[in-house]
Amino acid sequence: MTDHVHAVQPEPNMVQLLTPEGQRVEHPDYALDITDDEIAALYRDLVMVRRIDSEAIALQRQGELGLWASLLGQEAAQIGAGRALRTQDMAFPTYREHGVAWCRDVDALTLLGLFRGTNLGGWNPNENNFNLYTIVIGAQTLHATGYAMGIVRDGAVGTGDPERDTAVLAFFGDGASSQGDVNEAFVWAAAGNLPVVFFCQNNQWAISEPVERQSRVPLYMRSAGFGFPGLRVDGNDVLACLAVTRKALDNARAAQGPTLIEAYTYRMNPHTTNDDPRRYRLGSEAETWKLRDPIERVRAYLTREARVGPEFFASVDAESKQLAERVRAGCRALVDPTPESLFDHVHVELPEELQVQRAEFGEFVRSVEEMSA
Amino acid sequence: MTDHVHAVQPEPNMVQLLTPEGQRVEHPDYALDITDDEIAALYRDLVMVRRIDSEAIALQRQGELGLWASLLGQEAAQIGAGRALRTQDMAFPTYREHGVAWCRDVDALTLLGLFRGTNLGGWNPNENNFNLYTIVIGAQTLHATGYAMGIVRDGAVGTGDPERDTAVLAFFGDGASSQGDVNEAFVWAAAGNLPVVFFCQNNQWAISEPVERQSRVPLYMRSAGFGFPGLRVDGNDVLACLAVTRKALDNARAAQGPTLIEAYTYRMNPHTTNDDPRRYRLGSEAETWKLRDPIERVRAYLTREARVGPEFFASVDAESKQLAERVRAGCRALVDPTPESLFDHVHVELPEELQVQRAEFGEFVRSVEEMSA
Amino acid sequence: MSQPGERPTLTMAKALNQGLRKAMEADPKVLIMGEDVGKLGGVFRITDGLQKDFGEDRVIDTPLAESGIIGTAVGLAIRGYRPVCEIQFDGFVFPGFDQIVSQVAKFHNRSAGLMKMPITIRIPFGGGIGAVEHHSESPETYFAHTAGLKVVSCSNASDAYWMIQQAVADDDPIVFFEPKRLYHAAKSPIDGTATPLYQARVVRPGEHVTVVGYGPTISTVLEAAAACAEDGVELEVIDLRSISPLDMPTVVESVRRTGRLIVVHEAPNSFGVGAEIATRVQEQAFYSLEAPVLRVTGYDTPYPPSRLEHEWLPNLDRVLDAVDKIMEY
Amino acid sequence: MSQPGERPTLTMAKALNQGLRKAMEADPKVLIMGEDVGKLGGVFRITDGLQKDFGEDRVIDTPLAESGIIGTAVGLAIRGYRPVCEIQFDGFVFPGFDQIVSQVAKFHNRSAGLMKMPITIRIPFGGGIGAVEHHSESPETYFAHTAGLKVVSCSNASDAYWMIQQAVADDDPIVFFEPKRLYHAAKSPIDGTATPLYQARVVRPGEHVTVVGYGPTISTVLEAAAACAEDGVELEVIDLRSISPLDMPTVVESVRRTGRLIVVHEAPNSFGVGAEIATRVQEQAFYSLEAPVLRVTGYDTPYPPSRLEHEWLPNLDRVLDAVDKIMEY
Ligand SMILES: Cc1ncc(C[n+]2csc(CCOP(=O)(O)OP(=O)(O)O)c2C)c(N)n1
Ligand SMILES: Cc1ncc(C[n+]2csc(CCOP(=O)(O)OP(=O)(O)O)c2C)c(N)n1
Ligand SMILES: [Mg+2]
Ligand SMILES: [Mg+2]
Repeated sequence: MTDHVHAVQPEPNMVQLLTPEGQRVEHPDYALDITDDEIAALYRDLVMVRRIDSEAIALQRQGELGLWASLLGQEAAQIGAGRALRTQDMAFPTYREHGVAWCRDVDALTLLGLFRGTNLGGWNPNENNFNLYTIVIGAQTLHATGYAMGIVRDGAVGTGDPERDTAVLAFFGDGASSQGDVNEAFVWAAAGNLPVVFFCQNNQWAISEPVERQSRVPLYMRSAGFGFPGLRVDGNDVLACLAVTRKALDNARAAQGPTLIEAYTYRMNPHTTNDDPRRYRLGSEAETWKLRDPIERVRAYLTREARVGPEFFASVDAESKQLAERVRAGCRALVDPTPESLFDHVHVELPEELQVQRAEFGEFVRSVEEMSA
Repeated sequence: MTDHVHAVQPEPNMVQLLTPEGQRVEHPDYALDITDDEIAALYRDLVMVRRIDSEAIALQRQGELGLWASLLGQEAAQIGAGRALRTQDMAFPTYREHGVAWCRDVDALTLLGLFRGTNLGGWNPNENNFNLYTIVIGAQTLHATGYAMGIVRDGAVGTGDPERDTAVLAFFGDGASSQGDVNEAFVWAAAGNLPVVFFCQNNQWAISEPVERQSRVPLYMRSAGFGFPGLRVDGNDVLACLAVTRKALDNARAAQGPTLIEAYTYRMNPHTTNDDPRRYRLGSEAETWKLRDPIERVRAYLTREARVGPEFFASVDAESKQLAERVRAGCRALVDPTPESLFDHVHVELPEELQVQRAEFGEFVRSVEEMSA
Repeated sequence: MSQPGERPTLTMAKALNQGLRKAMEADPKVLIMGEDVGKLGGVFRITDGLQKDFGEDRVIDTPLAESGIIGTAVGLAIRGYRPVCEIQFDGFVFPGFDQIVSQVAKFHNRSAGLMKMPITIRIPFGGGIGAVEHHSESPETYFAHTAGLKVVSCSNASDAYWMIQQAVADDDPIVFFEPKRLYHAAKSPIDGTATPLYQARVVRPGEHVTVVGYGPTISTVLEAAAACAEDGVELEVIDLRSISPLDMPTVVESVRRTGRLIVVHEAPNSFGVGAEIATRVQEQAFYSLEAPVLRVTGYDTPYPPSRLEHEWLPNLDRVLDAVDKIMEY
Repeated sequence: MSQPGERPTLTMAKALNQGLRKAMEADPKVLIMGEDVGKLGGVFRITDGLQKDFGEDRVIDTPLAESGIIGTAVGLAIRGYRPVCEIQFDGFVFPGFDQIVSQVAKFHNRSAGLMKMPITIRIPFGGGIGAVEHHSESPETYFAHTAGLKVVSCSNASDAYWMIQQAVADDDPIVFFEPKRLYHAAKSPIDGTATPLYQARVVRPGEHVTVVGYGPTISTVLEAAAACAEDGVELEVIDLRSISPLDMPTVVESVRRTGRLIVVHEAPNSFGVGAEIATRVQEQAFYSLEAPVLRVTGYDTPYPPSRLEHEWLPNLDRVLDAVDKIMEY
């Protein structure tokens, strides 16, 4: 068992706008102009994505999903970042950004195919401006950077037209910060002054490895040496995450170049449903982080400061239950792909030799079916 | 033709101990305790490696070498760094560190095989603690870092024993700073607090691309975000290069961890003998840099300040001419490998199937020889 | 041969674990490095307990970057170490590909034999475990086509135990493919002695068709052999064990008797291991072949979503189908 | 067919340059990106003048990192662009290998066909130019074995001109191998029309032995054919042009007539392109083969120092030797 204890005390310069106790605090650089109704909407987001998450875990336990990567504890980081996006902006997730998917109106059921094994993602990245989940650690940060190069070439940056100017939000984890690809993305983004915001959810762990295995200094410091600003935000504070991401995306759209945001948060669950964290971390760590729960503080604020009544919370709960039911039923209803589909979309145009392979395969499948019929 | 002009003004915080005019200046952090005799020895080094270089270029023109990567303009960076090494230290060069090879007592003729095409390097990295030249940009920085991991595991760091404590010096270029491998090396070095010094010769160009294509901030700044110090040194000042590298290596040996040194210099010649820099840079740039020649300033110092007489310079010249002759003759005498050697050292133990391939090849070679005999 | 009862029985995972332990005990220069190999013991627990017993200096939880893992292993080898690198899943070896093909594979040659690269790169590979994308690939051909590398794969616990020790002790760089879906399958006995590492093994004799496989496909092929035997068709099953170098004498000797050859692997069909074996066999036993060499392999598509993987993989039905086809010649 | 005299004649380098220019003119979404492709026009001058005429936004001097080049190309493709990436030399594609095999090759499939990846990756390849290590590799098999990629190679200026345009216009990702030692060889005429990209071409008819090659080996094979013809042996020479997919009908039709097949490539022998062609031919034309398929290829060693490269490469003598051998059956 680990004898390692995380320095969970927030950095003194970590941006926070809502304390774990639910109190609004001001930050000189990140004023957030937000109504209580909007905060209530964020609360709803947080609850809904946590519900999707817990439902997916349950579905995995029941054998309906092969795997699930839980976002528990990281809801605020994802909703804050996701709600900072404008329609035309593009997001590049890892495999854990179910909360960002929610903000992009990507239906939870769309996400499940990958984890159920009925497809490999299978959505159109350009439909909701939400890229496919990317499992190869770090690879998507370069895609995001290239997309930002395209934005520049389209003249969709720095025009001052809020409908036109476009930015990219690239997600990655603390572990990913060690990958060559992520650092190359920093090189490109800086050299090209590209409209891309790198959003690192430092959830303290890369499977079993604590962030100290990757870096001995806070990750937000990484970008300065590449020539663009970095900052650390309380990743469990949805308001702070919204504020800093909004500002960074604004800067990007205004042709001010990239920003690195380190959202300091915690992976409350195992890495995935396959993982057993008892082998490498103390349960007490999660206990400490529970006190910083991203939802509780918003609820506390809404109750105490905004005087939101129990009906609101009840209605959100009810809605989340409905969602859960829909996810549950919808997951079970996801159709298995047909054997013939194996050869679909290998290429835009299937070469002759693969047409032959497909035909032979089809014949074989039919012959086996006949045999067993 | 480029309209781009380099900001060749040294950074205000660039370490310099000998001005282009040959005047010693002090630096608060980098005192250098050095005798005039030692400076004269450095002068000899500089002249000798420049001579090797110009001889190799001539040999390439005469068709004796397939290629040469000239170090012209970078002699001070390489001799300063190379002379900071202790015997037990290990150096990991790119393909341009002929000056470092000199300091490691690797004979110039040993280097030529690779460029003549008689071998692929073919020396033992552990014989002179000088790794094989590495052409794949950046790859050697990881080798250096791994070697430093080995030093730590051997307990050869931080013991205080000057014969035992060991450090690694990893060379790379400004262009290489963009490669994933180099940044991963920084990650490893920092996370492991490894005894490795990264020595970046920023010669302003990666073939045709100015350093601004790679980074919009000075390269020495890169390391801070990984958690270790970086500094810029006048790469044309052999005393400064010696002083900063010595200190960085001392720190490394004393278990103080890695340092990044950016030696600010200039590639006076084409990238290699294959290159035509007129396509991408102004000749005037080199003219400016000529005023900062790494050898002239040492000569000026020795003449004016150390009162070294013309006999010394004449003797160095004579020695360099002898060396040149030896290189010239030695290069031509380098034996071509025999066809049979194709299968040597593919593996430590040649598998049977390759023994068969070798035998068939041998038979074929003999049959062709007989035919043409 | 000793009685099975006398021999210890292990899962393949445990056999690898014990083999690695032996290798570490045998040579203090042996290091294990990779993502999550330390405290966690690897996502498949292959290195379970080793960090505890050998310390963090010898069982190293590295930063998350495969090029870094291989590249630093090269440096460690230059310093005299003998690194065993774990790649967490097959699909994640590619960020380290450059260091493997341009450095690990070539270093000994570039140094004119003056420097050895005794690096073992362990890769859990193959499909059938219901995983998400990039977790079921079979990239062995990339390495087999790379001069300077040796490529081996174990198909059972006993080989796993012995081969990993042989690989670590070998002075050449070796890519070691472990069929992950067999890691935690039934225990099986560990032989008392090792077979030479680069030698194939006839795991079932037969006279009608030679079937060659390695790693995860051997169990399927043996199933097929049992089924065929009921119909009077005797398959001779050869476990290659080494993919590069190839033990062609064993394969050719068999084909000379049977006149028929089927090669089975999970990697995509085209430009795969099957092609190399087919080509060498038709070169070396041209007049013995009574039918073309057939291949039963993954299709030339990306590895499919897991709900389709059993259709895609060389399963029992597909092997039997190939036997039917080849017997028709 | 128009008279040779009427057709423009170009070096392969210039043909590629003009083909790329046409492609850029045809579609404003076409971008060129790579190391030194802009101001310098590439180390081989293939993109000479293009940045000047199309601007720095369309001809991009990238930072020095191949994974970055390919990875950002993927992002540009998602944004609707059509990137043409130059890898400076064959041996430097490997840092970008992960992005190629796990992203470029699979993206269309992973998106269920909803996203195209019209990326062309140009790689100067092959040896014979007296270069230092890593500058003479033939890595085509790695890509041919990767489902989702198409792999082509031109052997002459006319194909270079047309094929590069076809590749850029193709909606699938294509790895485009250019035989660098022919870049600045003698000029040759440019055909008035293009051959379909994935179609092989019989470049010399013959009745005795079919010899298949691609890219740099075609000229050697044609030399061999001329030499053999003097001895009365007629080689039928096929330029594959496309390595994946393979135009097997053209090859098999030829082998059915000749009964003999030799495959020639510079890449190492084992697990190479020759193996795949041999295997398919013996599958598809088993009873037509009068001799085993033979291979004339690079040896299974790292690419040698340049003083030995002509021994290592499939040179004229080696092809002739194989013809002698195959005629003995
Ligand atoms: C290139 C690559 N190597 C290894 C893996 C296996 N792997 C999956 S997730 C993971 C840890 C990622 O940690 P982090 O970046 O912090 O993201 P988190 O999972 O914590 O969100 C690893 C090693 C992978 N997916 N890709
Ligand atoms: C991985 C890789 N990509 C491309 C090249 C081709 N190449 C050789 S040298 C060079 C430029 C290197 O620039 P820099 O790092 O500044 O070193 P310098 O040559 O200036 O010393 C390039 C692109 C290579 N050798 N390796
Ligand atoms: Mg993490
Ligand atoms: Mg440079």
